[in-house]
Amino acid sequence: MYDFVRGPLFWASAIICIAGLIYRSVKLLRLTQKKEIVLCPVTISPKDKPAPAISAEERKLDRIARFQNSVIGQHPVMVAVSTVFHVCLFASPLLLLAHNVMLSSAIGIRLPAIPDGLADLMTIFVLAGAFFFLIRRIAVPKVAAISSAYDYGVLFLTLMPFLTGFLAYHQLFHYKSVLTLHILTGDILLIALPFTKIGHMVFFFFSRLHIAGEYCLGRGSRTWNT
Amino acid sequence: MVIAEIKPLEEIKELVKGYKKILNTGCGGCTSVCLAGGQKEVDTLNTKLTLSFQADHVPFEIDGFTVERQCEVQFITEFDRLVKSRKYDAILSMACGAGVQFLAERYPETPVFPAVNSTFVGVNKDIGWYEERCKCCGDCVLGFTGGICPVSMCAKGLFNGPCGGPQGESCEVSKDIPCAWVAIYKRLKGQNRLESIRTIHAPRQWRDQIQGRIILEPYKARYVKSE
Amino acid sequence: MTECAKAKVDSDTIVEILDQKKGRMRACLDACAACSLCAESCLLYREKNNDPQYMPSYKVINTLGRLYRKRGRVSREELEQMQQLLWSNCVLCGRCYCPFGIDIPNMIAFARSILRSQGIYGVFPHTSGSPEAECKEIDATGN
Amino acid sequence: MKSGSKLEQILTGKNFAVTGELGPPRGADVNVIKEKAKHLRGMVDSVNVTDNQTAMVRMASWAGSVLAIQEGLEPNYQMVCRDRNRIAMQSDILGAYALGIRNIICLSGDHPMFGDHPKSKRVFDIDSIQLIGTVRQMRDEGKFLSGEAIAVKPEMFIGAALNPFAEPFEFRALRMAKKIEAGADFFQTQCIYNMERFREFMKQANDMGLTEKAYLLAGVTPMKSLGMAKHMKKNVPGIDVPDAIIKRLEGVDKKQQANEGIQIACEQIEEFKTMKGVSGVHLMCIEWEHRVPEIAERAKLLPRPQV
Repeated sequence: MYDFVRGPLFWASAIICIAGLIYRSVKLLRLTQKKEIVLCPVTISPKDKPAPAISAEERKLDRIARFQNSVIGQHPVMVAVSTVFHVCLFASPLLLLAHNVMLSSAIGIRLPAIPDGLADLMTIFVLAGAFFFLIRRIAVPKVAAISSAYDYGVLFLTLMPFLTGFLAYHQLFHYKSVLTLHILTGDILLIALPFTKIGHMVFFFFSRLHIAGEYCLGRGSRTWNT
Repeated sequence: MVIAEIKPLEEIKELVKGYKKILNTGCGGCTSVCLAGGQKEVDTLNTKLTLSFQADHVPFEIDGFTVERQCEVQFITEFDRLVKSRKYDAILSMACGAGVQFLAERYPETPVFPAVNSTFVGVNKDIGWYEERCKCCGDCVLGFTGGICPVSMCAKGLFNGPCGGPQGESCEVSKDIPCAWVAIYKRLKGQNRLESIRTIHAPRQWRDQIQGRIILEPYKARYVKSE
Repeated sequence: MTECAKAKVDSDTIVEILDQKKGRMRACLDACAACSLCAESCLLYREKNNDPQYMPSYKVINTLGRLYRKRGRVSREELEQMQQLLWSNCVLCGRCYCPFGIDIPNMIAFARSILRSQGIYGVFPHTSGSPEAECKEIDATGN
Repeated sequence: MKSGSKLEQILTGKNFAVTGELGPPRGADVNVIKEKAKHLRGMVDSVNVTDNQTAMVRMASWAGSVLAIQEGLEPNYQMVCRDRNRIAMQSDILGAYALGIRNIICLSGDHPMFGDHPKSKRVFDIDSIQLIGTVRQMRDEGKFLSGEAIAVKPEMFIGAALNPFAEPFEFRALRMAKKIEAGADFFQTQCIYNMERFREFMKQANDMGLTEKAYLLAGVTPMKSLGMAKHMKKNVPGIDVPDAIIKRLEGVDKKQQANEGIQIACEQIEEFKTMKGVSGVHLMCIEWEHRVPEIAERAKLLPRPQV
């Protein structure tokens, strides 16, 4: 079992994951098209006085007001927790020394590794974040109103490899079983990544950066086909 | 929809100067859609005003509340409870001129100030780009002008254009504005309907000279005073 | 509209319309993490005392989301519940915020068009919903 | 006779008419008009008195017209639609007639944006074609636009403007037809430099029979200098200056440019005299009134017929 989840299943799920993410990205690209940004003069009349320059003070006020009323200003805890959660979610498995040693021996490439202590801390952050999300789902009415079993399932799916990884690292319970479970749940997460709502990772970068709209963070150079 | 533009902060400050407790009202209709007076703009403006008066060491308190539309009684009554309980010195409205006046009419004892300039009836060309298309003149001529409005698109509002001024296909006032009548001519020619501008269109009976009022036919019995 | 026609739901037409924008709408629905950060951007959510039924994601998940999930096989009653969410609970001001950039207003508009295909129209306080009903009401006032 | 004005008599008498231009001053100084009139008297049959040209505030055109009469000139009272509504316009027409004005030219007017009050509210209650129709209705039917009767009808000879060089070219003759249908008796064209296009336009107008229904005076503005030619080509709306004119001015010494400009104008006038459908010329010598006698002389337009 251990060898299977570590060997063939891992490679299969890794390939499925990467292929799935590429598939999602291509699909989004094909669902959208390049948007031609038409340039137009700001003032129509040559005799229109140019708008009075906005003072540095007002610009500053504007920045503060925008910030305070943005999602960061309005939900600082939520934004902070999810940022840390997402960073750790990616960084800890990718940069974990043990993972990289295995990767290196298998295909000869490796990413820079971080100290185990830091990875452990990151894992704790992920678990804490997941716990925060769970409590939020249960206790905050607006979140509870839109939470389905699927949402809990995905949260569980995301959490499991980290929980088992944490247990394995600290050698709690039966090491080999926990490790097998860790790899198995990791493989399942990899497979699930492109095909569940975790795929929002692709959508986020695509939509917020490229699709024109009020909240677009990039140039907004694309638009949906219809 | 009605396109509006938020007034400069200094002007709004000047309007509400001296009033200590203010309600800023947003509109979920047109001004929301054109990013001028929706809930987000209410929040942002309130923050700016608060910080700005704070810096001036002027006591100032402002609440924000946004309703569906300020041009309908059933929605502006939403403000009643707030206005009654909080006893505001003044009200700011981020709706178009119609909404501002409707609020002022509902709360005649409270000064109501506009926070946006209603500019025109237009279209959403692209995100953050609006263009005028209608002057609400009350007597639509689009039928004979190929769907291009000479009242709002021609700088002179001519009914028997084009004048002698077009520079190429641009209006005489700016090369950045297409001549409406050149466009009308081209469209009608393409539709084989040039006849409709070969005839003289008589001076029109302007309907936008006094306050407009429309009562739909089925409702006439309900509202119209019998002579 | 007769009672008989009213009781029927034409699922084939719903599916046909759903398929027209399937790629885009599914991508958007799938991307929703149900995080609820869209809530406060809705003026109605705040106006109605933070009632979750006014939250943009709630409105989409329970209308368009449900239509896709059930592949158009919904009952008349369900459509009427959606009518509430899509018209009474949304003014389509187009200002919903989504951290993932999901275009919620577009999805609401699309869901509205699906309901219209089933003869379900906007609900206005002074009418019972459909233009036919409005006509009837006007007739009833003696015009 | 519709109004019996000198211009009308000359045109109906099949004489080649010459009109000039007299812009009222940006001030109340009568001497400016007297000075300009001195050069124009006897050289032209009537003068256009412009109505706040290029949307710059100037002395009222009816007042300028009356001053022109006092100086022995017949005015073509210009009226634009930009600044007055139909009430003011009809009232001014009555006033102008009462003061002895017999020719009126109905124009849209330059947009306020070009003038010294770019943000003033534009009126354009009625447009130029509707104004032509209004004057015709007042004269022929003795009725105001409202349909109510006028006690003494203002009998005006009605003029209109014509720009054969503006887009859409194919529509320009049709627009002339519309103005004739509305009641235009004579036309003055925009300054002509592109003779080829003008010939083309005249052919169209002749073929449509328009020149039999109204008189057409060809607009001529002699170039004062190469700079003026370049400026007009680049900046003045609705004016078509072909490169050939620029080249010809470039070809002569700077001091000779004015002379060359007048030469070009004279050649044009010679052609207009024989061109089918052209009944005269409209000389627009903007702020160059003192050269009008010379131009009239060299173009063999003198002496003017007495009526």
